[in-house]
Amino acid sequence: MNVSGERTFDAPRDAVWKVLNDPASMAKTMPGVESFDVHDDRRWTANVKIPLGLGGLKMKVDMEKVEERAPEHAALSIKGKGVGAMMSMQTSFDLSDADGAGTLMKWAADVKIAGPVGSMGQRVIQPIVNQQVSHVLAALEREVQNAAAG
Amino acid sequence: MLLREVAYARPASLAEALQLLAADDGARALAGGQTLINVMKARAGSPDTLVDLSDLDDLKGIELGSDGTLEIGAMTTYTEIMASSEARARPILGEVCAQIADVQVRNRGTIGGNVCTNDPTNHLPPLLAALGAQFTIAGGGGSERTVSSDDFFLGVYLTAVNTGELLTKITIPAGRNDGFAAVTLGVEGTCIASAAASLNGSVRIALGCVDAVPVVLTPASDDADAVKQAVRGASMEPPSDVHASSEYRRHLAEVLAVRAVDQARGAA
Amino acid sequence: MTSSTTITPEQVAEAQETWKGQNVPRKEDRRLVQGQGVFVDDVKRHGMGYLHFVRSPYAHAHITSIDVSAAEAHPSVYGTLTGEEVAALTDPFFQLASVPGANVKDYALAVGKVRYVGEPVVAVVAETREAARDASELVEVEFEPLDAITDARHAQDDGVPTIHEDAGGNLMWHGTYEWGDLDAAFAEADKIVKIDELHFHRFNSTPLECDGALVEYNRGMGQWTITTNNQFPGFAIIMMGPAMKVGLDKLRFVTQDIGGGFGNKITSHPQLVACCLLARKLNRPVQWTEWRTDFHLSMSHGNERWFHETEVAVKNDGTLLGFRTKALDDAGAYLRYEPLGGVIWAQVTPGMYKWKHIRVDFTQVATNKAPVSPNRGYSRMQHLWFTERMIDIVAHELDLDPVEIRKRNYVRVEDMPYTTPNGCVYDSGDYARMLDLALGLIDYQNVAKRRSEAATRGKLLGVGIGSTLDSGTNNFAQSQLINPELQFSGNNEVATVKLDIFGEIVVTLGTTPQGQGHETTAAQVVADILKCSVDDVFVRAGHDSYWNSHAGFSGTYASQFAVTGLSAVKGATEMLRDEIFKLAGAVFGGVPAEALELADGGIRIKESPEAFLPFMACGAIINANNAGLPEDLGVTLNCRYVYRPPFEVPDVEKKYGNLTLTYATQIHAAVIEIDPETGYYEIVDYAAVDDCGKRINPQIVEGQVMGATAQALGAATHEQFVYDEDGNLLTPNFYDYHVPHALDMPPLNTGAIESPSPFTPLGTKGMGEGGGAGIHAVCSAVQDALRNHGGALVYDSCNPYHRVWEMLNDPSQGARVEVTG
Amino acid sequence: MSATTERSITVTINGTTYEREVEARKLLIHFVRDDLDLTGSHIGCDTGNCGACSLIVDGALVKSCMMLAVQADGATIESVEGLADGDELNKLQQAFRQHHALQCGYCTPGMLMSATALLRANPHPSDDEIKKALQGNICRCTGYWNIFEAVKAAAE
Repeated sequence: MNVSGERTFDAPRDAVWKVLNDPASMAKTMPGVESFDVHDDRRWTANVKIPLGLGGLKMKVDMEKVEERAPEHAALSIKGKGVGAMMSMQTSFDLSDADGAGTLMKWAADVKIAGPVGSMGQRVIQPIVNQQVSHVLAALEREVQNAAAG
Repeated sequence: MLLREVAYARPASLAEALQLLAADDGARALAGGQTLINVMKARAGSPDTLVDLSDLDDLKGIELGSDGTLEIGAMTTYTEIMASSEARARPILGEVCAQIADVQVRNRGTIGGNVCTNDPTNHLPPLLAALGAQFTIAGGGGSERTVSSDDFFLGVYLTAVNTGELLTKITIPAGRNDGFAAVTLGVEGTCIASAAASLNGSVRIALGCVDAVPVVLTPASDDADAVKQAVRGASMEPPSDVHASSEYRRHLAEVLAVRAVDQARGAA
Repeated sequence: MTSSTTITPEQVAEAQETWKGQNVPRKEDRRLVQGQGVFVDDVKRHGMGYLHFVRSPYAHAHITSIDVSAAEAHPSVYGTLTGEEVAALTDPFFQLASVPGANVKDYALAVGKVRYVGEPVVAVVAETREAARDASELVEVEFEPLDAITDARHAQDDGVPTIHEDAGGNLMWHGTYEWGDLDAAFAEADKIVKIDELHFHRFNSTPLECDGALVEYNRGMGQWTITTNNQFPGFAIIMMGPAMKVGLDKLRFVTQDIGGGFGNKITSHPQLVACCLLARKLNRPVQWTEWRTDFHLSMSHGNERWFHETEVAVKNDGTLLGFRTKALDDAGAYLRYEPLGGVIWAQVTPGMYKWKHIRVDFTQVATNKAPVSPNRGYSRMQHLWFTERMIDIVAHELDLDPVEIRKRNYVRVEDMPYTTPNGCVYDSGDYARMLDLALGLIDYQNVAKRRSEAATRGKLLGVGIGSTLDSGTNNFAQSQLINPELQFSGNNEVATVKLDIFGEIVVTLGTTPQGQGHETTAAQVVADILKCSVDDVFVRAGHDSYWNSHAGFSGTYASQFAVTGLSAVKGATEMLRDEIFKLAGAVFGGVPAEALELADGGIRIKESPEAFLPFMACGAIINANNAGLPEDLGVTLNCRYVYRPPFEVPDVEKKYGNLTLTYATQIHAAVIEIDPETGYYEIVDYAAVDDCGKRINPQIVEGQVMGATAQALGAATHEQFVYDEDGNLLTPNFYDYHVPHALDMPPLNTGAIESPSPFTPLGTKGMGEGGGAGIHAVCSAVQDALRNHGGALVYDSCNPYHRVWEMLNDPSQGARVEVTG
Repeated sequence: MSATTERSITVTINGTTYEREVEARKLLIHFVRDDLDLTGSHIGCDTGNCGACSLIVDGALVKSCMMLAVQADGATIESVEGLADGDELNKLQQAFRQHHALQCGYCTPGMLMSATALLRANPHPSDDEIKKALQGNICRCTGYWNIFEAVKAAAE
């Protein structure tokens, strides 16, 4: 499943870049993070519990930064493994100066879900993915604002 | 089949149920179980504890107020709604409940479970959204709050009912001019797209299967062009699956919205 | 109420003095309506362990490591089995294919690599079902995912991943079939209709009971008892024995009631081997229940097939001269029964039509999807759908009447028996008469009026015809057309009929019925021969290979029981009858057989009926009171008969020869109404006319017709195994794989004629697989309804609402067709 | 009251009362088939679609794969094994046999329970009511037509 979009942040590009490249800041954007380990500047692991109303889905999520061109492009490879699901996601962020002020972020993600959760059907999974993505983006915006303010 | 290990409790009172739910954030309410148990069979979701609400008589039953307002307990089954003379005050309720799944599921499935699940293919979220229903949620310490349908549905399997809370009843204002239309997988099967309409005073339409929550529209008139315009204006991106492309769902939403409105008008 | 039956006049006129031909209520039903059937999952053994498979979440991946230690440490776990162990203990399954498919290595569990989502990787056995599944979640498997191939059309592209490295690519089998003179036919044609691509979709019959087994190992004897619902034990053991390196008698197969098969329960041998290995390893009975999602993910999908670059040579008057096409078949990840699908279709090469010049270039490839295996109408359904599509597309393009073009080209009653261009012999039938009967049942003469009436309601009405042949009783020599090295030919089935010590008539079959009523129809045949009541005949339920009443091809599959099974029953019962005559002759003191007759559950002297020897006495004399009988009497009252149909090995070079013994016929006609706003459609009228020769039990035959029709309507409208590009199955359960429910059923009219087969002992023909006609009829009806609304030509065998809507909105979504000449 | 992963339950099935210790996670159908050896009711899917496990629990037709055994504590249950009077098939069972309303017989127990519930509530159902009452039971063999006929015949 491919999802993509654009978002303009009312913050300079460096501020956005900093958030995107700071595991601790990124962790705050992810839904249901319960714990978090940074292995090195490219790899980190989170234990998340994605809040589904019928019982949260626990996953161990490994993230690896696979591409980086500061302060304009980053790509992450994310692999999640839970007992109900396997998730893999390739995602990329491209930053540029927005018309006027602020930073334009173009993002794209290719999400793959397998296992029993995958069998629940696209009618359920697509809206869930879309919704989680919008949560992440909203949280990202908050983090960027905090970073810019801080 | 074959669920993960789970603890089970069957409280005798609402207060006890709320306590159990508050005590463990892995606890989930078990209403009719016609979705939750399936999800647990797939092990796609695994609550730690199930709090079975079946002994909570406070959550059952249908009351018709003198002003025509219906109060339906969250644990009322579809079969009970279909059979209820009170519920006939809003005939669309029984008509739509009769289209849900099959006899067996209707005998156990509840109105509260249907809306709290909020699976995009469920019938009642769009219907109750169109009818302008209010949802009463009980929390710890005897607290109670009421939210509108616009605030109730938050996502797939997610509603305003938080951990440690329970939906207790659904309040539906008086009215008769309602419609519901769906294209389903087989006759009366799972909804591929659905629309509900209510023309009681204003025009209120809710579309199902096109987003994580019912998409509510309030066109200025019930004229077909205005309805279609409103659907188009909603700029939805419905999910694609094996039964329908995003484009087809968007198209069906338009057609079904008009049909639901037509039915509502005819129901006068 | 919603179904009615039309019976032809001669059938009513025929005197009903026999059990055969009557609607005898089924013997099986008494236990089944009381919940007393014994299905595989009902069987329990002391100390048995429950098996759960850890399945691949990936369509294509290397297995880099497997760690079962946590699962083994689970307190309820008895043990596990991995692919590595399987590879050490067994040989790969024997492959039917010639090279390159012959090089595929297929084991009971994935070895080194997984090739489809749902493939069993590890088996875990535990004390309870729940614990087995819990522990399976503790198995750690590391995968290194690979790109997946899910579209057969790209399986041979440059640079695509190879699914089976041993096969050197994704091509599994290729063969060219050509008969007649194509160049001459195309030169003679007035018109050539070219169809770019047609697609027959992937689905199966989804029997309500999934697969399963209870396997016990007798260590002292080195022998397994496999209580299962596999429907073709004869095939399973020749796959399993060599792989497990044991003699076939070490694999005892037992079945009783089977909850539907439809061909889908033929290829469970890999899972059965896993059960056998674990029963031996753990020294306890091992029970395996396949759940619905497991079944959808991993078991027996029907063959998906494309037809490319089709060209039809036709005269202006609609006379069909010939066709050529390139068929591309998607076998899925392993060849479990394949590539037999590459030849089975040739049983019905010209469909029901007299075209003489045919070329089919057949290619089968592997993909990262569940393995295919036989499904009701196996491989012929795809080809017959294709022939019906060609007919309707030609009719549309040349503006010919779909009824007339069929009648002009049907093989005629006076042509029977008819030899097809590839040497098959159609035994009997009257297709044109059946078509008239079907059209009568849907009130075809008033279609124009109904079409306008529907239009006033905003509906598009369409009428469609589907004609099929249900070829039955395989000549297994056809396997030599796909691999000349194979040593299979002919066919056989066994029945044993005996008189027990107290005169009970006991019938033992080699078949594995799944609802076809074998106990009843076998009793009908026996009762007629022994002049007794069906109630006097006890037919054992199911199959047990230790009964010694089976042969190499025993089983229930491929429309053959009414021929192979009942002919064996007839043969064995006639032997028993002759022995009873011989015994009675001796007991009565040398009375010749001509002077004796069977009556009232015994045998008597015609002229002095008081000289009567009841069967009970016969049984007692032979079994328990036999002193003084003549030494050379030669009577055991336990008669085993092997029926062997008359077959020759075809000419392998020319791919010419008779591939099946009988050809039952079905003509279906459908009337549909489409809601053009949504593409939603309903079948408003439906007729299914069947001819399977002599019917032993017309009600059972009609039941098969109805059931096959329902399956076809499901397949035509909703049922499909759809994969995303990563190889995830999007319809893994009945939630998204919508099979017909009660409210989906249209009104049905059935009709029947009887054209007895001249080639079978009872005039019967195998039947039950003619449901494909329903798919053809719905496709044909959709195309008819769209005729004046964009004129899209139906391209796919499955037409859910969204596809109909897409074709209405954009006719180019239909088949791309060009007419030249 | 606290939540437990196991509890003792009492159910009465076809007139016989059973008391058993069960895991909370056990589905009612597994309890009936595996623990009580009443194997007449079947399992044909894992999503509550097929109805092969249909039972009448306290007078209401339910799918016993969508209910936990612990939820049936104290319930009175009817299953296919209780339909016949000894060896005497009831009217509905006879009608199924007479009208060839079953082939493999796997869906039949659930189908009979659904038809039983229908005829009890509505002794003279219309054709449409029969279809609607059987919507929750999948049959892959018969195409349902003969089942409709059998239910109709039993109602007459």
